[in-house]
Amino acid sequence: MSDFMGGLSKPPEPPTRSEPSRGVRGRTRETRDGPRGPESVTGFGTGTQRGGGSVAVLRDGAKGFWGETLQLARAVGRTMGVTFKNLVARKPVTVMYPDVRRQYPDRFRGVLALTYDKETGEENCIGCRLCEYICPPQVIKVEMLKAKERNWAKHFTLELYSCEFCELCVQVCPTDAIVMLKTFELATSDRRELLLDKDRLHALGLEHEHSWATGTRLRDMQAPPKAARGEGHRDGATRGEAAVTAPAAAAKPAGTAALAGAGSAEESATPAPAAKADGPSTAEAVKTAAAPPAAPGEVKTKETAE
Amino acid sequence: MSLHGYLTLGALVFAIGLFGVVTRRNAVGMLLGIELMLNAVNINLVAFSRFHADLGGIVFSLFTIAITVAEVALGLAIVIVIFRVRKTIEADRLDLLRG
Amino acid sequence: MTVETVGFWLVAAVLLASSLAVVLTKNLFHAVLYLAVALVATGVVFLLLESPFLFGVQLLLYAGGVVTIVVFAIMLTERLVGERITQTSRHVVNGAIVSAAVFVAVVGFLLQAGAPAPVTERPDQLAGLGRALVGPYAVTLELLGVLLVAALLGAIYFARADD
Amino acid sequence: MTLPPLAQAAIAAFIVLNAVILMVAYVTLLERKFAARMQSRIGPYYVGWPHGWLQPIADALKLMLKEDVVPAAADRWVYNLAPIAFLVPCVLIFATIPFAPGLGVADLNIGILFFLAVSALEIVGLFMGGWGSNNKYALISAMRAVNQIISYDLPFIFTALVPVVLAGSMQLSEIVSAQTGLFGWFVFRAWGLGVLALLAYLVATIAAENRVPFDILEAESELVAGFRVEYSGMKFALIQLGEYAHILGTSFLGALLFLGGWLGPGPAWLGPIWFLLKAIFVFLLITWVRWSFVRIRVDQILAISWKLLLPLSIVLLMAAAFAVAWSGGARV
Repeated sequence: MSDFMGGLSKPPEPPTRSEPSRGVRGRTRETRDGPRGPESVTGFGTGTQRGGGSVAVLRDGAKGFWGETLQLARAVGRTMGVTFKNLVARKPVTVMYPDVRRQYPDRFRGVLALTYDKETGEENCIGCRLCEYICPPQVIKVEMLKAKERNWAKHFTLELYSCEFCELCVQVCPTDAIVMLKTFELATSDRRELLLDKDRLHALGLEHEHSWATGTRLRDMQAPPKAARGEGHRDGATRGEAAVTAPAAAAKPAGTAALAGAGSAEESATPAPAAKADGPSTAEAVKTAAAPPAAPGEVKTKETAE
Repeated sequence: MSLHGYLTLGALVFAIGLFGVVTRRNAVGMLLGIELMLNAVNINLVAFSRFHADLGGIVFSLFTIAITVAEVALGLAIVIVIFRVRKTIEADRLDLLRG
Repeated sequence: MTVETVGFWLVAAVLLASSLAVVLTKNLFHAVLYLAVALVATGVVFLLLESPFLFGVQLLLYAGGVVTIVVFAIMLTERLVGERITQTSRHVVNGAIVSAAVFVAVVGFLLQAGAPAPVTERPDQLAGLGRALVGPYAVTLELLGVLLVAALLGAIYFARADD
Repeated sequence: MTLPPLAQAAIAAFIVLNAVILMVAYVTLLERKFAARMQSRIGPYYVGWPHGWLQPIADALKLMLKEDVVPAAADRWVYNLAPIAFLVPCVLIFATIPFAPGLGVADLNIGILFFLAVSALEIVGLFMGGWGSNNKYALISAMRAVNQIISYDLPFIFTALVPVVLAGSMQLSEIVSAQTGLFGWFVFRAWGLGVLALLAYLVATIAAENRVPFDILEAESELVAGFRVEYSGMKFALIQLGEYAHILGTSFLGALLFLGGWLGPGPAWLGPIWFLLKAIFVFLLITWVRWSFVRIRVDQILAISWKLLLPLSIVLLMAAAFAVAWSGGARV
């Protein structure tokens, strides 16, 4: 009953202690041995046929002691051939990091930063708190400073040590104020240095190259066809506090409002399309909310059908 | 060093091993004592072999060592079985045959 | 004082101290470690007795083998982590009396016997051992093989998982 | 002026010890470079130009300067002694290796038995460390180590005895001198027995040294670092040193037993260099295996030992003995 090399080709047996009793185990063994036929005589079964749910890791066809030994030898040769090829034939791909820097991809999602307006030199952030609402790990805290022309962020803190770099804050930002940078170098020996305030975020933005993504670009990319906008807008504006607290957002292109609505819709868990998405990511939910107007109707018919 | 020195050393180690076997409560501890005793015997055998220029003593201690290893393997297997059944290897508590 | 004499006293001291520690120490694991020291010291005694081959065998089988198996058994039978394994002794006085009596008896015999004259000629030990094992002791060697197989089977039988 | 033999031996031992430690340090660099190239990397580069040749020195310095942490619940004596108990046998195995005719600490007539016996003692230091740390991972690691050593010592010993049978001597220098002549190395001799024996020796070596794919006892993903998980600073360095010394020692032994030791073309003084090259070849073979495979399961490791390697090595040993007996003491 022993499998050669502990049955390289099968998962480990379940612990014997869980077997109900000796008698039952004996019987099951017999029935298992039954259909195996002459192989069990050798004592070196392949193990692929044993039990119901065994998975053949190695390919079938290795029969008996010599078959498995041959297969093992072949596998060993192949494995070592791969590494040998690497050793002699391939050049190292190492980039000597601190001296030479790798070209980061355009959509690299690195450290977050706040931006200034390029023309006027003003801060872009209007303190709308959309990023604070959408942030899954809730690391952003914003306080709004009301003013005449436009609003400002009084405080803006970002706890980078808990950030999961999901880019959602960038996606919802109506003024493209928060962006991601093509850098990850923020290593520090003090956790408090990762609590980024407004000044530091702005400084970072000046210091490093920005990544491709901004709120406008991302939303343009995901924008629904034109006809869908009205529906999405109304849906978002009537429901959810985000739309209420973001008048600036409502003034922006309609896609923004739809996004804000989607965020709140998910929170309130109403039978809106967004709530149906059981959340692999919030971005997914956002997309669903901004879907063509046919979507809500579909859901409704579905519900009535049920 | 004379033969007597080695023999006395062997006797001392043997006595210490005996003390261990008699006084230990733990089955493994007893086995350790037995090991010491067998070692003492080996010292004696090799000493005799050396001082009589006869290889028989060395051959015998070779056999002793081999047998000891077998004995230890078997003894510890028994200890493990006892532990499985009785959940203890204290010799005093193994009184199943006391009636 | 020759090198051999100095070596003997040193090794004897180490051997006796570690043997005593084996039987007296409370911690079972420490006892095994002391046993390892005692076994290596015994090996050195073999070296002093000009049997380097036996020294090798002693290290290989005893210190490498027996100690390992014992440690394995301890690990299997004791709850180790977070707990000190202690073992107590019983009848310490009686045991001391018995072993002292045995020692005195043995030494009594020794005192009566005269010391043999040390031999000077030394045959080639390795070749001699090889010839002895397949010559006069061939049957014993075969019997030993049978015994080892039996012991192996017994150990497997005892220690198998009960299914 | 001639020194007394004891002093001579002491000086030789001192030289060999330092050479071993230096070699071990640079063997780690070699392995890191080799492994890096296998994975399309560069390996150590910055410390010392060119190609980071000062890296081992830097590592040693770093380990020496590091804080030495002792766990509060550790069994202090056992914990502190374990690295020494581990290191001593690993370095002691070099005592019996002759690096050229007459160049070595002691060319014992039981050389190989001494080697095997002393390297078997390594396990004592290992489970001392595992037990003394009072740590679950270390303890499990020590148990696995004991398991594995029991399984793999036997095939290791049996395969190492094949050249002994072929050469008819346990003295390492005699074994080498039995391999003279064209294709005289034991790998090429005895109708393929030698190759099989070398392969079995390599597998048993890898397993006995707990290297990948047999490294269940330090399996990083399950046991963090195995029995040395609680060690830091100098003690950790000693354990590492011992481990690599052991690997190097078995590489030297393999080169000596199967690849003809210092034999090779050229004048006699090239001997030690040939020997070193062969040993490094064996070491690189082991390293190659290490960086090619994944860890295998405990039961598979035990099965490979008991069901394949042990029977194979016993059959090899018996076949070698038959071959020698058949030829009536002539060269096989």
